[in-house]
Amino acid sequence: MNLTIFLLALFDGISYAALVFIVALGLTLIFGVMRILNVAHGSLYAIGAYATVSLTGFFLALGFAPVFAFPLMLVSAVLVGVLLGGPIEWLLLRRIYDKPEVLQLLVTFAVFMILEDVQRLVWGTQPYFQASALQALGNVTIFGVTYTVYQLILLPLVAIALLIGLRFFLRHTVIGKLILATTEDREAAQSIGIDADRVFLFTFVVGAVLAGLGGALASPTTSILPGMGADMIVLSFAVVATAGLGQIGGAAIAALMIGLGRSFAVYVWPEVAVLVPYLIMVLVLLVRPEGLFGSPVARKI
Amino acid sequence: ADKPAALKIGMTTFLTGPASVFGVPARDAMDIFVANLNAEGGINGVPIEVTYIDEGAGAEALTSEFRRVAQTEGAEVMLASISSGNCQTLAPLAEDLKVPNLMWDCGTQRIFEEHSYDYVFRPQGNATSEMLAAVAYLLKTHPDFETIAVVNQDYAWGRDSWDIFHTALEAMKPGVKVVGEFFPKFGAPDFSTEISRLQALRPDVVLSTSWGGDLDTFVQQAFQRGLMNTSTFVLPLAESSLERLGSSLPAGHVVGARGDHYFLHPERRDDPDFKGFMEQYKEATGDIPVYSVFHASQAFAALKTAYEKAIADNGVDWPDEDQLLAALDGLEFQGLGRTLHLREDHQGVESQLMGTSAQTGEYPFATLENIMIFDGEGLLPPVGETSTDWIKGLDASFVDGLAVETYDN
Amino acid sequence: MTATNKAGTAKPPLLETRELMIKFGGVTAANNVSMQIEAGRNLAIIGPNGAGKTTFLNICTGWIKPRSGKVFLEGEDITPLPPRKIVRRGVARAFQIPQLFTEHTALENLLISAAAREGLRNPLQNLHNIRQRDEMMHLLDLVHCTDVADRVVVELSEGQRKLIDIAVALALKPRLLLMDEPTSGVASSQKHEVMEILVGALAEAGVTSVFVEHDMGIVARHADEVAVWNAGNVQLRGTPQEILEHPDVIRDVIGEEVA
Amino acid sequence: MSEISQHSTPRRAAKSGGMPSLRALLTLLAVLLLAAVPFIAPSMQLLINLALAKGIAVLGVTVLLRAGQVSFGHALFFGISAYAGAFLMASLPGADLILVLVAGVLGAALSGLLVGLFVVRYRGIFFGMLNLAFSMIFWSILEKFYHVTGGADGIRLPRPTVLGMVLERSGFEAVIFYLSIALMVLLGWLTLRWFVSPVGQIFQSLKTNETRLEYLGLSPKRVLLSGYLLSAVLCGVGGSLMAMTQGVVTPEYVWWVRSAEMVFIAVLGGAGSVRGAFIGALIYEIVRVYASAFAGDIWQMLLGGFLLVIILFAPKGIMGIADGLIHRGGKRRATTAEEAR
Amino acid sequence: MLEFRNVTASIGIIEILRDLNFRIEPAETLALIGRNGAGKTTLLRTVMGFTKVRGDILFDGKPLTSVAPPKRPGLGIGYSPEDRRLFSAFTVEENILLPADAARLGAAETKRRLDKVYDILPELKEMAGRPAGNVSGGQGKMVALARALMLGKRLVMLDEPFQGLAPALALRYADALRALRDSDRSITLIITESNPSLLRGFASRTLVIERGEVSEGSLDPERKSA
Ligand SMILES: Nc1ncnc2c1ncn2[C@@H]1O[C@H](COP(=O)(O)OP(=O)(O)OP(=O)(O)O)[C@@H](O)[C@H]1O
Ligand SMILES: Nc1ncnc2c1ncn2[C@@H]1O[C@H](COP(=O)(O)OP(=O)(O)OP(=O)(O)O)[C@@H](O)[C@H]1O
Ligand SMILES: [Mg+2]
Ligand SMILES: [Mg+2]
Repeated sequence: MNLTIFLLALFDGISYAALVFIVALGLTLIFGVMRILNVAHGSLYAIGAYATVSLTGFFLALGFAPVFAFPLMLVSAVLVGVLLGGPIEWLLLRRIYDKPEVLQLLVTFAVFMILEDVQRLVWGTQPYFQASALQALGNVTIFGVTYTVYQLILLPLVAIALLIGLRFFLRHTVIGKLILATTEDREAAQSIGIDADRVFLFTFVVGAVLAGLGGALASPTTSILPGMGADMIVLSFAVVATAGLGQIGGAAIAALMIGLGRSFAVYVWPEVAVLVPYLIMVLVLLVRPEGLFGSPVARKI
Repeated sequence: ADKPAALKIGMTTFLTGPASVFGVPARDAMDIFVANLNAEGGINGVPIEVTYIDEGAGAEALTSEFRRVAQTEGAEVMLASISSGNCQTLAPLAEDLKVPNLMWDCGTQRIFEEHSYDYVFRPQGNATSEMLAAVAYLLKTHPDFETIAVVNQDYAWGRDSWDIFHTALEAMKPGVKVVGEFFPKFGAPDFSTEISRLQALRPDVVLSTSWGGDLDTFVQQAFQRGLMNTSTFVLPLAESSLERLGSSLPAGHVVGARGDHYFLHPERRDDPDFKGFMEQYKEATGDIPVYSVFHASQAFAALKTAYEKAIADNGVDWPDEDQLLAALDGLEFQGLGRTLHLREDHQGVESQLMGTSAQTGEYPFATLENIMIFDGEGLLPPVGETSTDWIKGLDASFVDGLAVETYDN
Repeated sequence: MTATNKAGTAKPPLLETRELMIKFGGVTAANNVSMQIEAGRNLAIIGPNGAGKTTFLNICTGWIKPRSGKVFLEGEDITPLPPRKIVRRGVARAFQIPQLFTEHTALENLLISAAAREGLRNPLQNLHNIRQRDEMMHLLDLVHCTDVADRVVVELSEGQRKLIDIAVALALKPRLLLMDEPTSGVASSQKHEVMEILVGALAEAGVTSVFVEHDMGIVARHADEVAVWNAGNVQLRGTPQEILEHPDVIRDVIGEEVA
Repeated sequence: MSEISQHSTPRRAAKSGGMPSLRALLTLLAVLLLAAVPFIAPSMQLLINLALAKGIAVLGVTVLLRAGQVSFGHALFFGISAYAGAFLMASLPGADLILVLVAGVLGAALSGLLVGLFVVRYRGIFFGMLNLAFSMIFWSILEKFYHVTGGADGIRLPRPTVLGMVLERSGFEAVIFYLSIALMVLLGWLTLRWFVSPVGQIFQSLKTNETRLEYLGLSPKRVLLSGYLLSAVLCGVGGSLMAMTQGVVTPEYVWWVRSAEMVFIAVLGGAGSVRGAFIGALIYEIVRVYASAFAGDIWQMLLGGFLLVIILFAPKGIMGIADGLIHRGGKRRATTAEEAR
Repeated sequence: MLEFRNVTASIGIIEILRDLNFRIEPAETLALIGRNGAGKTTLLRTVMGFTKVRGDILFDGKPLTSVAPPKRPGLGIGYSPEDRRLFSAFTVEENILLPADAARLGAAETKRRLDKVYDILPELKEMAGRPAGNVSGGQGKMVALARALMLGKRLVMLDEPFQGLAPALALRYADALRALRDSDRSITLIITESNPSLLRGFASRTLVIERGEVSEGSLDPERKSA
């Protein structure tokens, strides 16, 4: 394996990992705080992508410059978070927090099914592709390897910014602390004056925005079509479990392992490329049963 | 038999899931054909009613529904299906239920090579004829290539089509080196890694029999990364993505259509029926039709022609089942493309259209030039022989022996 | 005073620890603890909060492993064993924070305990029909919980749970019963009554007991012997009278009423 | 969702005023009604047969739910059993139905043991995801080794003989149908008995306190493994029946969506309820088939909406609703335990 | 300051407290006693808003039922639950500070109150930096008590605050609480306790809960059966 190939594999792995991380981040956040494995995350991801493509197409047709695609990504992500994430938490999940976790999971599964059809009704079955954001940034050449700026620089930057930002937010701000406290014990949090309902709503919306953002950022490099959410959700699940419950740093590393594992597998042993996420997960959990960064929760006795 | 109030037929198609890129256009087209025919009074005065069954709803729902429509709703003929896996399930079921079944869009060559059926017919070609046409076109237009790599979807079609293509290539041009075989998972959102690898390998030819979003993504990304300037792409199903790919499919790449299916079919485009349908379809859906629409037209034509033939042959008002089956045997019919006929093993003989992409500016997407239409007869193994055995026995002279018409565009 | 069996050889103490050490971060929770617990007695453990009393029970039952030192049960080294194996050797435990099957009823908690003790023979028998049912009802009676026998544990109050937790441990018919603050959370009106019956039952069944306790009234009345814990080690050991009047104990543990 | 299954406990049952006999009567009626389907609604026979096969598999998932564990990969055992049958038929054409069933169940049990030994160390999402991982690995193997497994198209499972007789489709379908009903009754009854047995109750106590389990001298992992094996076997039986009914096995049998569907059905029927598993499967299949038949391309949405309504308004599933109806007018015990079923 | 009017509180569908009527005046210290399972904890949880309530609860004359549960601590109500309920992801000190964070008290005020809490419970200072999940049973009770004192400017509700504390410590805390009450006449205390001796001479009133109903009582053993 020469340097060029190595670099190519490395870049592929990194750009893919960045995208996966951004999507998994929202899922980890929601799971970490609310203990809900949000299957609908996949749909929010897909809708974020669809919305971006539609908005970008619309504005470009009006004659806006292609760089305009970037703010539109943010807009789509926020729209997804507020218009979909908000009501899902507010109208559905809120009613069943005292019910077993599996019911909460299934509520999101049901929402996922509904949103899958909604996507098809709104956007049809034909794939969409909208790469103006990608083209707007052009290519870079590093050690003789040409790669798109968007994938090699922008995506990782966004991922790192989100990683640092969210960690800082949760650990060092008051709201972050209140969120963590609510995570641990909803009723105890209420009894010291934390509005757990608001915390959950806020968390879910942020998580949904991140899902939408993931879709928005993915849209220039993939075609947008029915079913794209289902694949992403399984992958993000694997990242969350590998990382350890609600571990944001862990999610970054898990995403990187999966991204690099996959891209190097294509060179070394293409047959297993599809299996990489699962193999990594099984191996990691074999060694660290609580996930990469998780710690065993000892019961107080 | 007595004339029914309506001729009920059932059609399985993907209304949900990724394959709905084919399934939904086919259903839309079917609705148009049926409406047109019923407006003319139907078949011998009997209007047609179609019940659609969603293949995307999973195997249990599909088989249950297939049975319900065939048995309880009393459908006289079934049209099933798109997915090869579903064909394998439904063909024996149709045989057991004794309901005539037209396999309207499934590609696997195995069906009639491994089993024989009384009730099952395929009004179209199969993977063998489709892949051989691609090989033949490639050899005719790029006789000097030395290396090839493949990027196919990781499921039966991706695997089988490469098997056929590869075997044929080995038989007809033994020196070609396969430098890479990639089977990214079905529905993969991203092909960066495979493309990086291809950039390092620099094959002369890149084959991909992918379709739908997978093909779109692959071509778009390959285009962005400049791969399409260094390798010739052979894309046997790209006709169904032309419109969506827009300017991302540059000139000079090989495009196929699973048959002679092309909205600017050089022999058919001036035909008033053809033109009329194109307009009707455009009006109804806003799109140009893709090959599944042509396949639907062929199945519909086979059905209509068979009924008419059975009625005429037997001088009855309405044929019974045996009369219908007899009419289907060796039937000749014409959908939107060229005339087809059914062989004695019930396999259809369908011409294959291949072309090279060109960006003419006439449409906001690539159209085809240097079009060749291969006659289907030469692309299928003789009745009773399996594709694999037959293709292994072919040699370089095969390509020259094919009947083919060539058109500039 | 070592019990001697017929052959005259010295019988090892029921439970013995040798130089147990454990630290959590900067906190030394067990500091060279060497203890011998003879069969047939009720030993009370008292001491300030955070002295390491619960930790001692945790180590003795294999829940946490000491950094150094060993635990012996009748001379057998049980330090490396997981709790379940120690339990099967006749050691049962009731907890400071009750450990119950919260979605089962109180009675079912006991029946499960009995079934675990008996081994699981007939896989198709109904749990409620096992032979030990009456015995379990009796145990519930012992801890004054007959009236909540059919209540699901999540619905019970803290005090009720503590009592049932003790009954569940008793259902295992242990030789050695370790209890962590058995009466904390039990209403004072019931405390003595419950302890009275419990201690009586233990004596009758020949069960050795060790209980951590903060209520000196209970200690004075029900313990044969008292060990005082401080900063991770046994500071004093003696009869209740000796200990409860000891000035250090009064200062550190019992306190003097200022009023 | 307290799974204490008081209703199946004779002593308590007696308390609730003769309800179990009504319950038993209704169950009997339902079984008889099912048995009559080939005569009164022959067009439903296949559908119901598929639902029954799935119901038996769902029962496996139900077992785990009782211990508070959700597996997103139990389709693995469903698929392994189906493929075991298909391979058996391929290597031994004309094998007997019983043999196919036994081979399938053995395959499921064996793989259940192997996977189980590994996954019982985990709980919650880790447990669920590891099961998913194993099922996806098996799925990939099915797709990759397509020369052996037939890839995405799967392999056919020709009709086995029945006690040496070669049957036509209709005869064979009748045999499979009544076999499915018999297995449903037998396995359902066994599972019910197991739930109320000491072993089953200990298994269910995993859900609430493993520390106490350990301090009763039991190994939580061993306890979980026993239930895991049972659930794998149940999924295996379901898979075998499904494969023989369909006549073909495809990798879709182990696809994660199918695992999710099983959990979905289990909760729909009433999480943890044995009868609920079957009722859920029946209703699920019927709703799905008719939604896809009559609402064309929005059947998923309808199904999702249906599930939402059930969870939000009847979180105890269809069995919860049924119980509510049975109990109406009957005596109520004033505890939430009753509610929680 | 706190008044119950015909209050019936239920959990799920079960009524735990029935038709309670009583009132507590400012600066009163109320001892709540009763057998296990009598409903003491439930009564406190009812004030915090964790049960379903029929009837009126008035706080300073205003209906408390219309205040959402998480808003209640902001009225100056501190609550120390029986089962501690510490946040193990935080240190001991962070646990004590969380209520102030939630109420957005501001740095100066937070500091002032924290100092006051440490005055009352000096043992906590040494443990301030330790993870709250690791402290012993009794230490946990201390942290919970401290947490309740952070916000409890008007009403402090302590559910068995001395449970599991060594007697020496419990005595000292009883003194400290007494001092707190004497120093600030606007604070009302409600304490449930199973050890009456600790409250004797300190509680100004005693309520006995029995089978979900309250009646006036006394901490003296002779008169308890009232
Ligand atoms: N979640 C619940 N569901 C149903 N009943 C409950 C629930 N929680 C408590 N109860 C019942 O309410 C009654 C009062 O309980 P509570 O915890 O208030 O008692 P308590 O007086 O605090 O007792 P203790 O001194 O033991 O703590 C008890 O009979 C208990 O069984
Ligand atoms: N898992 C742990 N991690 C860190 N520190 C611990 C752990 N368990 C106990 N400790 C510390 O060890 C010391 C002894 O704790 P232990 O629970 O044994 O005290 P105790 O004597 O039972 O006190 P109490 O009477 O309050 O229950 C305490 O300071 C406690 O904080
Ligand atoms: Mg302790
Ligand atoms: Mg209480």
